[in-house]
This record gives sequence, C-alpha cells and structure tokens, in this order.
Amino acid sequence: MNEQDKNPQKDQIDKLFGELEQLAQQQQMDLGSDLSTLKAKMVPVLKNRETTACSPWDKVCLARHVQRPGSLEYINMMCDDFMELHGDRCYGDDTALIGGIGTIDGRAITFIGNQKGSNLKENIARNHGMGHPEGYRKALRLVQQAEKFNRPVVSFIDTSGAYPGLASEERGIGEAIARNLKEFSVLKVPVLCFIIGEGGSGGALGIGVGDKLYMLENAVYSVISPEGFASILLRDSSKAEEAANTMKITAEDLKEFGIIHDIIPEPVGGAHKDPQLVASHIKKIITRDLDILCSKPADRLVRYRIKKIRGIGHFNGAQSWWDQLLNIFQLTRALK
Amino acid sequence: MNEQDKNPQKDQIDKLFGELEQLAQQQQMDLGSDLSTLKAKMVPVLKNRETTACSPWDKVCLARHVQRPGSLEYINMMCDDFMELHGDRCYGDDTALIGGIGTIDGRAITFIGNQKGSNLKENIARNHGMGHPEGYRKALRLVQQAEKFNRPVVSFIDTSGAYPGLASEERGIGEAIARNLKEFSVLKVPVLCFIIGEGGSGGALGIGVGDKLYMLENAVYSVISPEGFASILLRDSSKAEEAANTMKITAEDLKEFGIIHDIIPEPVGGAHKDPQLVASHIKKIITRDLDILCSKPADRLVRYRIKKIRGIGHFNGAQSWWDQLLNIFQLTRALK
Amino acid sequence: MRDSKKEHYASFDDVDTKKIVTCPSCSSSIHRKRLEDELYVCPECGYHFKLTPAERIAQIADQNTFEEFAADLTSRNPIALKGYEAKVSQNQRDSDLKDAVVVGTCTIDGQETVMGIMSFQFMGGSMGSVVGEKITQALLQGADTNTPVILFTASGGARMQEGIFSLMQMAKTASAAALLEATATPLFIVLTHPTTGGVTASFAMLGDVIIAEPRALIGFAGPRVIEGTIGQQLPKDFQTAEFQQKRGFVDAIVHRKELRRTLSFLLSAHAKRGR
Amino acid sequence: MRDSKKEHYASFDDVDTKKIVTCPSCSSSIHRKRLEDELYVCPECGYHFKLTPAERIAQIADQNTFEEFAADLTSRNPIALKGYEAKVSQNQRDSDLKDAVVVGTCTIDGQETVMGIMSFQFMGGSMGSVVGEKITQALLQGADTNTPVILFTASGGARMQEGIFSLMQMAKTASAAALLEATATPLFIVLTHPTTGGVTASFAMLGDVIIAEPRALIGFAGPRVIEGTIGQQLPKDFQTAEFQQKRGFVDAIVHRKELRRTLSFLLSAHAKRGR
Ligand SMILES: [Zn+2]
Ligand SMILES: [Zn+2]
Repeated sequence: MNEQDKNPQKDQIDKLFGELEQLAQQQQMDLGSDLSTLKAKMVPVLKNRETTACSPWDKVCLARHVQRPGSLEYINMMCDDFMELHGDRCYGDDTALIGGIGTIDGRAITFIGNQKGSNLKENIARNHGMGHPEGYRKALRLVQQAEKFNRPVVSFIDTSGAYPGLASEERGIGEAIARNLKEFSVLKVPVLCFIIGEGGSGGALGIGVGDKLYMLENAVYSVISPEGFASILLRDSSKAEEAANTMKITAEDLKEFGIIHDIIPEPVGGAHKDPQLVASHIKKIITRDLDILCSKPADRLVRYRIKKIRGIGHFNGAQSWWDQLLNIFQLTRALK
Repeated sequence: MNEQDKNPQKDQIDKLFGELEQLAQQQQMDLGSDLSTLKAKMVPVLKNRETTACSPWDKVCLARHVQRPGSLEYINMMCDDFMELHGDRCYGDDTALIGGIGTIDGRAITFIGNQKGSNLKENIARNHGMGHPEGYRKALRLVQQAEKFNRPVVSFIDTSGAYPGLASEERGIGEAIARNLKEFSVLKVPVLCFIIGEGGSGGALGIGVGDKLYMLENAVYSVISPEGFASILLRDSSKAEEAANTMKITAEDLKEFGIIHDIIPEPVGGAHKDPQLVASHIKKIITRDLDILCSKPADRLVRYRIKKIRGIGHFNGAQSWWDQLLNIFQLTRALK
Repeated sequence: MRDSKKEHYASFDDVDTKKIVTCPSCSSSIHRKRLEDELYVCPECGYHFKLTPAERIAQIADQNTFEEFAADLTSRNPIALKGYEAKVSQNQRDSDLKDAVVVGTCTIDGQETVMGIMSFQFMGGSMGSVVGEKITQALLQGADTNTPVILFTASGGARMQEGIFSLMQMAKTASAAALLEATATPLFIVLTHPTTGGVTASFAMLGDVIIAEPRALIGFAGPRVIEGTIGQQLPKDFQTAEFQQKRGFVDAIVHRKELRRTLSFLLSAHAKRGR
Repeated sequence: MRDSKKEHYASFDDVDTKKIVTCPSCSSSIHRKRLEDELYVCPECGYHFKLTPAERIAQIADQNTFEEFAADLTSRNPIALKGYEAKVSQNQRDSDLKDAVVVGTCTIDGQETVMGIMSFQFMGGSMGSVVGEKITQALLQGADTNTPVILFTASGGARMQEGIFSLMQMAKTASAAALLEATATPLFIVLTHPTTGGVTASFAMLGDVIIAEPRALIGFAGPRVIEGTIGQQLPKDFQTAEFQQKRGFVDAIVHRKELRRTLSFLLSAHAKRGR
C-alpha cells in the first residue's frame, strides 16, 4: 500500500458500479438509487474485510493522508455555528492548534484541536499541525474558560507531535504540555477526546487527557513516531514499517490495552472518502456522551477521570491505591 | 536643589560637628559619644523642618536618586533569609522586577518589587527598573503561589513605569498589568505595598494593589511622569518642575486623598542616608500589620480590600453601592 | 496617559455635521446616508468610523430596549487643576454626553445584557472617576444580577487631569471584573479604534472573549511615545487589531456588519442552562 | 523519547569503579575521595557529576532517616517487545537498582518530606510504568499526608520500549501533581543533568519551586533531534539550566553545596502554621 489509498477491492467495486451506471444511463433506465443502495450494502462487508487486512503501517499512512479531514472540517460539519477564538493572552496565536466555541443541537461546546493543512501551502502555514507552546497555552485558556462557564470540551487530536525547534524550547514546550496534563486531569467539565489521525507523543497527549478517548479506525497513537522508534531501537530509520508493526499503535491495540474507550469506523479507503459520514459518527458519540456526563456532578466526574489515569501502567508488585485516592479527594476542597 | 542631596542645613550641621570632633581629638577629650548624642537630637528637628521645606519636585529628585535603596536592599536588610525566585514559566525572567520568599522573625513572606540598579551598568542590566510583561507575570505567579500556601505578600514599588517598547507591547504589557490588577484585588492573603521611590503609572500599580499602601516620605506616586504631564498638558516638557508641583503626587497629598494609609519617615537628606533605619521602619510596619491581617479570614480580607478600591473616585452624583457589593460577595463562592 | 487631545482633533470622524464625509483612511468622499447604511464602514476601504454611543446602541441593541443608568454622574476636579472644569463643560457641549462612557441595560435578540459604550469624542475617551465608576457599576450590575456584560472600548488612556484618581480607576474597574469573574458571569469586550493606555491595561484586556474591530489601534504605550522615548523602529502593523490577534490578545476580529450576530451568538452560547 | 542509551554510555559519570576519575567536562583527573568530599562536584570546573540515588540521599536527607517505599515494583513487558526483559535485567544488575527511580520518606533538618530520586544510570532514567507508578505514589503520599514532596529528576524521556504505556505515565504523574496541588501541599523539583523528553513535559515542570543544578541539560526535544529534523542552528547555552532560568522556567540554580540548605529553607518556609 505505497499509494496511500490504493485498494484493489474498493477499486474493483467502484469500477463495476461505474460500468453498471453507465450502461443504465445509456439505456435511459433510472437505476441510480437502486445501484447506490446495493453499493452501500457492500460497504460494511468491505469495511470488515479491510479492517482486518489493514496493517499498522497502512494505518500510519492513512492517518497521515493529506486529504484526511482535520479538526476544523469536522467541527464545521458538526456544528450549527462555530466561532474560532485565538491566542494564549501571553505570547501569540498558534495556527497549528485551533479552538473555539461551537453549538451542536443548541448545546454550547468548547472545541480544541491540532490542525494540519489540506495542501502544502496550508500545511506550511499551519506548521504541519505541530504546535508551539502558545498553542497548548491557548488550548488551556479555552478549556479553563469552558470550565468557568460549565461548558463541556471536545478535543480533536491530529499531530505528529509538538514542534521540535528552538522557538518551541525557548518558550517551554515541556512546561506547556506538562501544565495541560495537570490541568486537564482535574477540569470540572466533561472532556471528550477523539484521535482523528496521528496521535504523536506529548504533542497529542497535551490536549488528550479527558473522560473518554476515542480513535478513528485508522488513527494511530504512539509515544514516538515509527521512524523515531526505528532509528533509536532498531538502529535503522528506514525500518519504520517494521517499527509500526511492533509498536502496538492501532486503535485495536489501544482498545485491548483499555487505553481508549471505543473505535469509530471509517468508510472504505479511509475517513477522507466520506468525511460527512465520519462527522456524523463523531457527532452521535458527542451527543450521547455529553447527555450522560453533563448530568454528573463535577467532583464525581474528576474522580472517575483521575481513577482511570491513575490505573494505567503494567508492572509487577502493584499495591491497592483506591482508598488513598478517595482519601485525597475527601481532603481536597479545591476539586468540589 | 539641583544637586540632589545638597542640603544647606544638614551640611552646616555636619561641618560644625566635624570641627567640634576635630577639636576634641586635638585636645584628646573623649567627647565622641556626647557629640553624636547631641547631633542625633537635632535630627528630628531637622527632619520636620525639611519635610515641610521639601517641594514636590525635590521629592521627585530624591525618589529618583541613584543611591536610593531599592527593593532587594530592603529585603536583604529585613529578612533572616531570602531566596530569590525567577521566571514567569512562560517566556522569560525579568530582572527589572524581582521576587522571592523571605522570612522575618521566622514568618515566611513572598516579596515582589521593582528593581533598579545602583549604578549605570546595573541600571542597564535591570532596564532602569522598567518591567516587561514577563516581570508582571512573574509577580503574579509568585503571589498566587503565596496564596496557595497562605503566605502574606509584601510589594515594593519603585519604577518610573512599565517599559514603553516594542517587545513590551508585543508580549502584552497592557494585558499583564490588567490581569495583575484583577488578581491582586481578590488575592486571599494579606498584601502590603510600599512605595519606596518612584511610583510611576501602570507599571507601579501593576504590583500595587493590596490591603495597605504606604509611602516613604520622599516617594512619589503619579499617573504620568511630571515630564509627560508637562509635555502634554503644559505643552512644554521642560516644565516638569511646575508639573510636579501641580500634580499632587507626594505622600502627603496621597494621604490627604485617603489613597495611602501612612507615611514612613526618612532620615535627613533621604532614605539613602540611612537605609538601615528606613528598613527597620518598614520591618516594624510589616510585622505589626501582618500580626493583625494574617488572623483575619480570607473572605473578610478580600471584602475589605475591594471595598477600599471600589470607593476611590471623585464625582458628582454618587449612589450608595455597599449593599450591592455585599450581595455579590454573598453570591460568590469563589472568594470564600 | 497619551496625548489624546491631538489625536482627537486629528482623526475624529465627525460624521454628524456634514452631508459628505471624507474617509480618514482612504480619503474617499461618501454620502452620509450611504455611510449610515453601511454601519459607518467605508465602502471603499473598509475603514471602521468611530461611533457615538447612540449609533453603537442603534446597531447592536434590540430597538428601544436600551435603558441607561448612572446617567447623572459628572466630573469633579479632584486635584484642583486649573481649566479642567471648563474643559469638561466644553466637551459636554460638543459631544452631548456627560462623560466618556454610557452604560445601561438592553437586550440583543431578546437576550438580557449590561452594555457600556465609551466615546472617543469626549476628551479622547479618557478614564477619570466618572468613567471608572460607570464601568464599575456596569460590571457589578452584571455580577449582582448574573447578566453578561458587553463593553465597547475607545480611549486614549487615563484622564491625567484627575491625577492619581485616574490611575486608581484602573484598579477599580479591574477589581470589578474580578467580582464578575467570581460569579462566573461572562464579560465580552469589543475593542474599537483606538483603545490605549490605562483602559488597555485594565478592563479592556479582561474579557472572557475579546473582539476587535478591523484595523483598530490597540496598545498600551502609544507609537509616538515608544519611538520618542526609546527610538525604536516599529513594524507597519504595530498595535493594529491584526497585530494584537497575532500576538495572542484578541480572540476574533469581527467586521461591524457581523458584530451584532457575533455578540448574540456569544450571549446564547453562554446562557445558563443545565450543563 | 530520546536516544538515552547513547548519551548514557557517552557521558555517564561512573564514579564508583575507579580510584581516579576523569571529569567529563574539563578532563581533570580527580581522586575519588576528593570528589566525594566535594559532593561530586569537579573542583576544577564545577561540573556536577551524576549521582546515584544513594549518594543523593546521603547528601540531602538526615542520616538514617530515609525509608524507601514501593521498592519491590519491577517492569513487565506490556507491548511484548523482544529483548526488553533482558535489557531491564542487565540494567538492574549494572545499577543495583530495580528501576530508574527510588522513592521514600525522610527528614531534612528534622522536617518530614517525601523524596524521589531518579537515576540516569538505569536505562537513561527513562520513564516506564514503574517510574510513573513510583513518582505517582510519592506525589499521592504527599497529598494524603500533607507532606512536602521533593523530586530529583534525571531522564532521557519516556521509556519507548513500553509503547503507549510510557506516554501515559506523563498524564499519570501530572494528574498526581494536580492532586498534590489541590491539597495545597508543596512540590519542589530539583532538575539534574540531564532532564529531557517526557519527564520534562510532565512532573518535572510542575514544581511550586523548580531548582536546577548548574549547567544541567534541561529540555523537551534533544538538540540532536532539533538540529537533525529542523536543521536549526542552536545557541551555545541551549537547554542548559542557565538558559532555562533566563527563559523563565527555573526558579533558582543552586550549587550542590547549597542544595541541602536551600531545600531545608523551602521546607521551613512552607511549613504549616497559623498564617
Ligand atoms: Zn475609506
Ligand atoms: Zn571539571
């Protein structure tokens, strides 16, 4: 799968239905809707087949596909109305990390998200979706604003990582990510996170701590890029494909690990083949989850979120810790 | 009074006592302590005389005197131990605005202060005490840290103003000062402010909102420099002296206006003549005030502070507003 | 804190007295009626003319819903400055305003709000005791009744004729914003041309959402002060709304034609509801 | 997230095995005994040698007060990576540690504290599930008992051999820091050479007070990554403690000889008392 959306089965079906449609038109038969119904019926079959067939590396390629829909696309497809808000109130406005207030069926939601471009020029303007500290600080400002007004938060993750550059280090990318991890973990409003493409390391996690974490079927989430893993642990940066297949970075892996809550199916060939369909899946989940989570008292919400985060890790010699956590919550006026 | 500490009376007394001492030494008479006792007795007389004699412009000159003790000098003279803390955790460390934790008689206090240099080289390094946004943000970080740990705050004001430059505007000096005014006004720990030299405009006010505000006898506090006032309202920047005498900027004026709580006396010729003495005055006030204020519950502290700030202003047609303020405090969980 | 007076006479867009208005930005000649239809935005270059509070209210509030409060407050002369009373009187006559801000309540698309509108026409929108008090009353009314507050800024800074009292209005308005915040009531700021000095360094920068009109001048120290005192070369877009957005201090730049809709959206998005 | 291994063998200051030690910074030859007397600071150039947790404890804690907890935790192989178990075992033998951090309680001048000390010697101080859990336990113990926490960092970043679990330790430790904060219990961080990657981007930057040892390397992405990927020229002091202090992220750079006294001062300044 070197050409990113080459897909023999899908191609064949497209071709066949194309020929059928042409035939029908030539004979002036009105079969258009029948044909599309039939085609649609074949999609789930295809999807299931493809899901199992798609290798982790294939998913890396799909997750990075230049046509893959990004945060703003999904937001605009889902929201009745959306107002983008800019700036960290301190240093700058980072176009690689967007945010704002949108409404879904009249419910106001604060959205944040990594933002790549959909072509080279845009990609350069958006720094390929690699955020600087001011981007993470803007996200923090917006989620704290959401908390102040009791507004839930939806986060879209789609970045190869925070920007590894001089300016980023000078302005404390480590501090910015660290602070977000801390503040997001005790935010008193629901936070839903969706990994829609690449979930790259600290740059992804920096807006990725929440109550629920979902991944699109072809999204990936990893501590380091396959290229980085290959170059460091396999001592050969060209072994990225081998790395990807070793690293356990697909939605299925992460669901098995209990790190994500669910997988959101994509159309055949990837999300960019039918962004509207994917948007409607995401929208349905947002509405369903927020109906439930928004009715919970803030302290229970935070307690549950912290408990989930606190439990992640694989080691020998675990101790029971739930009582201690409860203790702390009882001591802690600040979280009520 | 062009030479800043020229003082005919003081000079004369110095001269006379100098001659007396020389005489005594020549005659091998042990009169040293008698002479200094006598001299000390004349100081209060002199002081009172000078206070009334000193014009506002004279005070401007004294407040700006290059040898005038600064924040760090007073802190080091008063504290058993002091640890300077750096940085705004966002962009940089501003040496024109210092801060840290010190102890006075074992009580931990967070100190912040504008900081000039005591010679040209230091003055350049400290940007003449004119803070950039990161300085005001460092101050905010430190006072919020103080609030977290229930530690009182002491602020030393000594600046001609925030730095009026490109970098300052780029990083939002207006926002930084505005945020400080807001956050300081509801800080849940006591805040004592001392204007020790120049209190220049927003750059002074940016660390100057607190429960008690004191001025040294020769300090000044104004919305704009006399030079600025002269150039704009008197249309002649050389009329700074006239402006100073018009603007009502001395400690006495501000005490009469009810803006400051008290005036701290300085030795003859200004604070630099005996920094240790001034430090001991300030230290006494700090200890006295904190003994009282630290025992008050935070909500009462804040209510009193806000009431004071809210009441400042001269206009026709005032309304009663105290009930409304009380109402808001009753509504406001965040301030309890 | 800046020389608002000079700027006032140099660029104040005195649209009320002439039939044909010249755009201060592109020098186009525009019929007054046309300009009014365009909400006082130059149809040639998009320059946003300065508005009087009455014009702003007409553009933003639901018709006939604006009820002014604290209308009777007027300046005193706290530091007994020669000529200040006369100057205030002159400005009152010229502007038909009591001072540089009008505050009141109104609805926008039926949604209750407390609104304050500064006027650059009155002594360059400078903030003295009256402006400080009225802004403070607006913010505290918002806090007391849990009603969102919208403030339109336009100011040359602190009113130095009132000495230290003008400086203190910065603390006073900012502390009122703190109380509004403590009650979790939203504050929306609309920065209009020009907003500088002590207003920028107090409530103007404390909005939960900060909107700016296109190309508005927004800053603390004025360009002339910076170039004069420090001798620095300044970038071309220095202290424009666009510069401030790039620097992280403005949430959105909104064209005047979209402003009412935007504020209405923000009010509805911040309306109290079960989460 | 960085190639800690290379750095490890290139510069790890293996002071325990030789009588004469060569300073990695100035190449001076120093007697081991002398170096110990100098708290492992090069008497020639001031280079602060990397310390083992035992050495650090000896320098900082009151004698015989350190009581380790969570000592028995050891790594599993969560993503079933070939060779990981062997590597861990090798590091355990080489370092005489179970993993890259030691946590416990002790007193400093009689003042109770929870202390954690990372070791760069163990797999470059990388943070996997064990490090994350132990740091978390230290922070939560501090929160639960209202005892100040002091953490000495030294790390090449996340332990990528544990895949996504290593990334999650960043969130886990940071959320524990949030709980410590919520109980208003102080966290003091001492950044030692080197502290990078996922540790910098989590608990290391969350101290109420952040101290660094002189010239320690502190950053997120490593210089090689930045120069390699982006091709940027980097300043000479890039990512040193001094650079970080200038950039606003380090409160104080404290020489090792002053460190115990400084921590003792901070503990006493943050001791609970009637305000
Ligand atoms: Zn025009
Ligand atoms: Zn050396």
